[in-house]
Amino acid sequence: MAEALRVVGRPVPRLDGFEKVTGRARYTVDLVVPGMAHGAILRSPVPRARILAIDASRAERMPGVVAVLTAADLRDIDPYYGQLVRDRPLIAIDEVRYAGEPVAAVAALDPATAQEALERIEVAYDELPPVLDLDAALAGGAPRVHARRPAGAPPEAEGNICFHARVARGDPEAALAGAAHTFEHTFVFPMVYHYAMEPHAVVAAADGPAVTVWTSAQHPFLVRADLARMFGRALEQVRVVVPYVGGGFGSKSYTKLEPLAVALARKAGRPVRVALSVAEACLTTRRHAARVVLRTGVDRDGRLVARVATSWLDTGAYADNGPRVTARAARRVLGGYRCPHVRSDAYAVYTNTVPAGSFRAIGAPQTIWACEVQMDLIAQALGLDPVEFRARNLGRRGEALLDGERPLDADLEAGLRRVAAAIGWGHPASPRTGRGLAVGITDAGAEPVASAIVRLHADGSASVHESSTELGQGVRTVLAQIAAEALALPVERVGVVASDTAGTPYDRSTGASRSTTVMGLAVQAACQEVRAQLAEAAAAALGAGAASLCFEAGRIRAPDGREIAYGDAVRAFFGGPGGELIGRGYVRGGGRWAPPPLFWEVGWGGAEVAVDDETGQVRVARYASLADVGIAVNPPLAEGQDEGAAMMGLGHTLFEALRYEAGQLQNGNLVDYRVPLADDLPALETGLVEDHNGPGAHGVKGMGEGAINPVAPAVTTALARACGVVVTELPLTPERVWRALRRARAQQAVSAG
Amino acid sequence: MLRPFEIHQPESVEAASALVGRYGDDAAFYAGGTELLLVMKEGLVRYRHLVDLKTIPALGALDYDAASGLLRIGGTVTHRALERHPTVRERFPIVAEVERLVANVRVRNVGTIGGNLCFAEPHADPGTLFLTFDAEVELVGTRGARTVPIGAFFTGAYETARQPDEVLTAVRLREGGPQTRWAYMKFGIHERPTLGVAVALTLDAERRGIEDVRIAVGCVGPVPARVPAAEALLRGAPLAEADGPLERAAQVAAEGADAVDDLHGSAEYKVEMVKVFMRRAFRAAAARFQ
Amino acid sequence: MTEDRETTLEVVGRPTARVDGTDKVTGRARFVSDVAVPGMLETRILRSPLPHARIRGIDVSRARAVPGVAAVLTGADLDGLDPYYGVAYKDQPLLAIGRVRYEGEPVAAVAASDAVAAEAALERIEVDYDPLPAVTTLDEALAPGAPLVHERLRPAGHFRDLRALRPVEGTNICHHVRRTRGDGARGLQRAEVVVEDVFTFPAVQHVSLESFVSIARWDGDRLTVWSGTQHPFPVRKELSEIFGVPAHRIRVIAPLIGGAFGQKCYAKYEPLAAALARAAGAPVRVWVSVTDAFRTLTRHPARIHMRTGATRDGRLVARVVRAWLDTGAYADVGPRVAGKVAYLSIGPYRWEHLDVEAFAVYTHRVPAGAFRGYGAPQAEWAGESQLNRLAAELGIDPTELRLRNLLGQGEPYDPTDRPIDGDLPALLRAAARGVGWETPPRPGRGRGVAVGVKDGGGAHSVSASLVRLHADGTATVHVGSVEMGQGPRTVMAQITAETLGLPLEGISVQEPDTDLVPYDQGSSASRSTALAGTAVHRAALDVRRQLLEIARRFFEAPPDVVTLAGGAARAGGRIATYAELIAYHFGTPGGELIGRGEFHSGERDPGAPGPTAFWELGAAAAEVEVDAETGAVRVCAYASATDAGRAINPQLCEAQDQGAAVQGLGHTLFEEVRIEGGQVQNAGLIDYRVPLADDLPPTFTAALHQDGGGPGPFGAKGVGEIGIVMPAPAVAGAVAAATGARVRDLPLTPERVWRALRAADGA
Amino acid sequence: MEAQGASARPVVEISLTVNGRPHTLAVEPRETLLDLLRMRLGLTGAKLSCDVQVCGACTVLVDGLPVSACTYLAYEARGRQVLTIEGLADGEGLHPLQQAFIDHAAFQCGYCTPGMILAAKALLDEIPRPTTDEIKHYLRGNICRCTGYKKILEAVLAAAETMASRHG
Repeated sequence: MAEALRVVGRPVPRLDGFEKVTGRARYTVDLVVPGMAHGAILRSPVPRARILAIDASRAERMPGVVAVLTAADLRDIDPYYGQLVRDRPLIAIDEVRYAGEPVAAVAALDPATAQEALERIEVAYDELPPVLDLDAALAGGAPRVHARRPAGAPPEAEGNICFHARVARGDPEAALAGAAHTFEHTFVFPMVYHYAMEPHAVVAAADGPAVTVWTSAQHPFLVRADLARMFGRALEQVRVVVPYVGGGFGSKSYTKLEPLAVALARKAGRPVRVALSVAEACLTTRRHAARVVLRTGVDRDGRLVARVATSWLDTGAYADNGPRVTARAARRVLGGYRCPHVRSDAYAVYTNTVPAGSFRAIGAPQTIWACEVQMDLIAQALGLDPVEFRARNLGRRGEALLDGERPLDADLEAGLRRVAAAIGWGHPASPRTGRGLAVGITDAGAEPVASAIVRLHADGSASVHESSTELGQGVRTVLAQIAAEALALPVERVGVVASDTAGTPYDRSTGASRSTTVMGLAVQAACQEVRAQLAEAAAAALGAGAASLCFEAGRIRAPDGREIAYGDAVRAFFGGPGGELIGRGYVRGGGRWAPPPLFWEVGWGGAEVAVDDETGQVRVARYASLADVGIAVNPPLAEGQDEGAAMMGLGHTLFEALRYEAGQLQNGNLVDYRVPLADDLPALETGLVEDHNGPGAHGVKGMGEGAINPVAPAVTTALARACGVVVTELPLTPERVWRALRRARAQQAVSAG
Repeated sequence: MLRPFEIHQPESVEAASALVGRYGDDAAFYAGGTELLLVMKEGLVRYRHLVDLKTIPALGALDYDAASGLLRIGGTVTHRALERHPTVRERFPIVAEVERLVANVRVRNVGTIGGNLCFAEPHADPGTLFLTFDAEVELVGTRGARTVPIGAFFTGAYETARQPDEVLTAVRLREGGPQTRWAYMKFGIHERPTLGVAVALTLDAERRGIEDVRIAVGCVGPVPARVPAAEALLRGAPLAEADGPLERAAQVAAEGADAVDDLHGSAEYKVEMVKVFMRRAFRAAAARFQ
Repeated sequence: MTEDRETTLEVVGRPTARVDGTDKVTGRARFVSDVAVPGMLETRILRSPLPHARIRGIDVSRARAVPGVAAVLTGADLDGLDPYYGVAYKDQPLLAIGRVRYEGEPVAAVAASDAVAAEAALERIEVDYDPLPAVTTLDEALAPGAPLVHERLRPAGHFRDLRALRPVEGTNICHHVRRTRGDGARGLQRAEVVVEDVFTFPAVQHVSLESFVSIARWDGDRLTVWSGTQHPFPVRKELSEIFGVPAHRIRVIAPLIGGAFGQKCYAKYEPLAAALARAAGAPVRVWVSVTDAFRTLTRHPARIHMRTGATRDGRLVARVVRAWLDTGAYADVGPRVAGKVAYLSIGPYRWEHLDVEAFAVYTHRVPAGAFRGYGAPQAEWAGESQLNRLAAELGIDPTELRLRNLLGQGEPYDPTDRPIDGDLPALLRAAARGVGWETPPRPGRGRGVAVGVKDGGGAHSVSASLVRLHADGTATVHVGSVEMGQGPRTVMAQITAETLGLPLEGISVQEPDTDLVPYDQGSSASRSTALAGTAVHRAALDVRRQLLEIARRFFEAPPDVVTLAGGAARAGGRIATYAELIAYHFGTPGGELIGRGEFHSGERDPGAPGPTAFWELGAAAAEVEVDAETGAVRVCAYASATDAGRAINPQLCEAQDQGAAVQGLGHTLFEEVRIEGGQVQNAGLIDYRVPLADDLPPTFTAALHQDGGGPGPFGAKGVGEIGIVMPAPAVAGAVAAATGARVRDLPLTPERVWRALRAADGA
Repeated sequence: MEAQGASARPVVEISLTVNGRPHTLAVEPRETLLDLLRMRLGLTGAKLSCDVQVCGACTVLVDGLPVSACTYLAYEARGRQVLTIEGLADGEGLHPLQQAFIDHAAFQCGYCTPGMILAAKALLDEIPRPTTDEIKHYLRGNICRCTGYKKILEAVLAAAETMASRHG
């Protein structure tokens, strides 16, 4: 049923717009707390070593130094944290596991003193042989990154395997043996860095039983839970405030810098600000590098019959969100395709490198890239059009691809054909150019637990209290729209209060494209509770039945035409100048949310690329992106999410890779780590599929991650069509493409000779 | 994080030179600071005294002498000033063109030509271009003034012929004649270029034969350098039949390139790219005669 | 309230340590003056040197040129906003517009990078005044043909009780109230004994050690204000109306406050701070010195003409009162103070005939406004003093005289209002016992008593609260009560702990912040514990209901077998912690239960008519020694008794009462803001004397009476104001008993007492 | 000129104008303009990100020219006019670029936005009607990690149009 929507679906200007264009928007890095000292972190220069001794006495004696924190200060707390596996100490204890790991921290009256004090801390290391990549980590007799089993480690963890996920169905080995055609390919995906422009920053105060942190965190309530557990506090004693966040993309998921900042503030006895540099943020978290081996069997009709996938994800020195990323990867490598016999194993592997965690569409870009490039290779080998080959195998709407999974809620084939048309698929391309397509689905949404409070004030304006983090995705604007729609108020009369565990109620997290959908429902429910009270208040004031009232633009009308403004109704109810109506909304698991995932986030992409044969340089001339969003609550914001995701995808497709040598990160800075720039922008077209198929308010689905997935495979396959060479390792740097071209030419020469 | 230092504001080159002479290793000249401050922030170098050269008015001059065709660029002239200066744009268009592509507009607004040359960061553009002008660098120190050909100025990565107390007061370029065209090509995907190739091509009066050619290659190795052997292969060749010599010259240039493996790519790749871009730059210069 | 119930209380009624205690003894407590907002500018205010003048012009050009100055604001720069504020009349401009109406009125304000620059700029502002005749006393203001302080009045329409404002056209009277019962004049005629006095009450100042602090920051069209205000939500409303910004875009935060006592009721410097911040394009802080607080607000000085008639045997018959309250240049809550004086000057006694009229009068003096118990100290200074005199005239012990006439529990104070809800005779007896009333005083000493009554809770009251039970079974209370020392955070935590069966340590109370706590009318009129506390109690009960429902599902047990205590639910020998129940309910170890509670006056049942939510009742007795040669009065013993209904935290209730009593000794013995010719003579603590440690009477007791008769949670009522009412009449009565000298003007300075002694001797 | 501060660190007294307001301050030579703006003047619009002059988040205009305040000594601003994002709007009236960024949803997290807008202002001051390629070239020095740039280009083009039409 099509609802008559007044606010949802409109290009409402962002609520944070004025502040953000005038420089008044405050981020954690902008905060000043009275009495605040400045923190600095001493980091390990080596990838693996035993810490023999730390002498901080010279630093402690420096004028202006307030505190020096080392592992010796952690004896009365639980210093370890981590999602699932609690393996990461807030500061290295006895051993360092990657170059850049915090070893000590200083709080001083000014940043320069803190920095200088670091140089006066002497650490004696006994270097140990590190394991620096997947091969080294998986080799027999490899040193173990974690010699002792960390708390929460799953039973299958062994050696450097931190986590193992498996998805299985049918008898894939037998099916492969019986398949008409079998294919095996290996794909390699690099370590990439989020480069959220605001590096991690925390201001922590812990000079009494109460702990307050202002932090650039995506998940304030999960941070709160970790801090409470680690420092032995009750949840009510821990306050996590999240100002505007200067980009997240997963880099600020879960707990990062907060425990260190709290420990330092506790030692210092005063608030401490710890704001990382970009170079340090590079040493804090990254995306999992991956190696994916795919064996796929196809029958005579070009239908997938079996797939055996093995994915290794380099999770670095600590698990962080690696287990969840790995579980996601195990599923995503299967793509949106129907396949009767599958087995997918994914392993998170410890190495002595920067820990890897969440990054936009966790586990998906790595595996969807592998899956989709292989689909093209198979089509090519079978002489089939890649669109037709995919269409033959894509799951249909309503079809569950795996047992116990939510049936597909989108028309994958229709979207594929739409992006194909958008980039002129089937029409001749210019010389040295080629086109490619890809489709990716991800199981989005994380755990559906959220709550919201909505307050209708005595002047008829309303505030929404909820704890989604405004990372730039526009969540406050979108939730204000949902609230305005539900309350029948102009959106200008609705404000959204910034996340603060002290005043905004529980939300599990901001990630996995969940906020619009899950929190949107909580907000809508809270509005309905307000509206019911408002109806009663107005009914009493107007002397009409509550059910007969009509709500519009902040006024309530009785059947006889008499009206009352919301504010007047509120004041009449309380009989005074003030008062407010309060509504609550909860979302919890079960019910509509089963079976998982909450919804399917689907993204399609089509690319046209040109390649310079001599240099190997790839230029993406056109890119068409399409996302399945249910309904775009705010179309320009939805497009903006897609454009941003697509361009970010171009980064890991063309340039981005963290480079290690001898255990040292070589390019942890913006001079040497290249992200997409303004002049990399192709002719970019984004489309939104809106068929109200989502579980959220008005049929909305989450979005913002799906568009990153198809970029690499679409560009890679376009490149293949432009020059005949398939590159199975990212990024597609000029040199890598040039080498592939040279290899291809050499093979041609051999075969020609 | 910059460590504490003092800043000195001399009013003459002599005073500046004397200050650095006095403080020795504790002092450095400070011009644009765009490179210096970065390495100071990282703690890679530490100076307790910075001697500001921009307080010396003479160093900011940009003079063109029409009679001699000589452009004298003061050491503290910014990239942006060069990019936008009407005389430079008219008489030395290649300089403005190259400057436009240096880093980003903010760096160009602050960074100086003297600072750029003296810092001798290998992945820089102006030095490579100036090699094809046979530019000369004026140095003034406590022991007097001297002029160094730019070819002798760069001695290694971050190393030059300048003595610690010597101020680069100016770089001098001579205008090309009506028969000379320049092209500069840079390549790479990172903030700093992977490679830069400059070509100055002088044709004979009929514009049929290559009277002279000067080619410089930068970024791939520690210092930008001319490739005389390659130039020699081209010199005197008819333009219409330059493909063969160009190919050989590119090969020679590539063989002579002192390329290193780094984040920008392997030496092998860079050597190949020297060939590609020498060809392209030469053709671009030639195309400018049309 | 039965004994049984009492013994089952775990947290309520216990002298729990203050939840802000550790912070306050370690210096960690963050007061509003400790708030620093990045980029915050400092401000200085140029004040009028004249009590009444026309502003011909202001030249700020030299001030604007001072380096570091970001904004210079005058009344001429307030375009685009409604620059007047006020809770009764919108009569007070942020900065004088065209006219100044009292010495000390803000005329211009400067925001600059630091205070030095702001001061320098202030000195460079030139104001051209055209002095006008001023009315600086009640007599001048009430004289026929007196210059009018305000020609036109605009009612604020804010509160219901202030909607019916009754100014007297063409005079300086901005409001008057008359209440009658029977026939006052005839009642007096019929009385066997009539006493007549004129009492005066001085202007006194609150002297909060932390003076007014307001910080304002604009983020686009959103305004955040940190202020030491007792009324975050009414301030929000005022700002909303001044700046034309809806409520949801205004955030008012009230950190810990270093003393308020009514001074920080309603908007004070918040509008000016916000206007300066807007003009400067940067956050600003207005931090007024303690000295300039004297040029901001005082208690209403009053003159009360009172006649009381009684029978010879001590039965009160009639009282006729005419009271004039000097509300200064701006009304503030003056009309309401006049109403209180009219209502309370009769005292809690049985009368046949009453005729009471009170006037709020504008003068060209510092505005007078709210101050602890406002109206009651003035009214009852007169009423109780007159009873003491009457007792002397009749030769009846003043305690006995009162006992013969006091209203008993359940008797109506006024036929339309809530009946008296406490045992006044018991309070009076307790107070008298406290100074050894039953035995005669030592020679040279005298004793006096007084009874106090005050309608508590505010005329129309609204409070809302949210209680959030977190996933680990700890809770946060959201309520707008402001912590200015009286202890609401502790009390609200106790109410919640009691209701939810949680230890007090597991509960925190959110700082008042209009973004983070729901609506609360404000922390005044002793309303927080009883009324905001009711909202908190209901919110906690709402959580409790949800917990019981989840527990019922969890245990698959009928609801009546589930009990909640000690952070866990129990049913039939099974136990589940709240944390387990929440995890069970949400399907993950996260989530929270949110409880909602509200209180508003309109909900009260028709059986309890009238606006009074509860009666604040007290009595006190004093014993004094007077130095006949100097007139110096020494209070040797002071005993106070207060009805707390149910003391949620007895220690805090006692502390409230003691603090009020000592504060009352201030206006009794020393305090008076002296204004001569419109000029404040003694602004600042060198010349204005407040009670000091050695002023504490050697015998000093405060007794709490608890019979659970309050409307608040567990039978609580508000306390904290009534204690300030009794010192003046009790001490003055004691002075008269000791010396025979009756003083009708406060404070009882040595000179004044000396003069009275001389007059008594002469008489 | 040079003095020893209380901390025994060298300081230099400078006068500069920030957003039209004169200031005289003693600065350490090591202080960057970004430190001065953010820590001394509380102007936090300019942001620290890459700290190596690549990202442009700290862009401010000095005498009309964009510089990276993170690597520009406060000392260098002596005697100069500094414009930060806080000084761009005329009171409550937004600059056309600011309005265009709102209208075109040309930002998400907003961290690059102050620098991006000031860079765009410098561009439009220099080239009032730039082509898309000129915008791309000029803004190559300002990274946005959220939007993918497309809406930023649209906003700058739209602002150029508005400004041109205003100036007739």
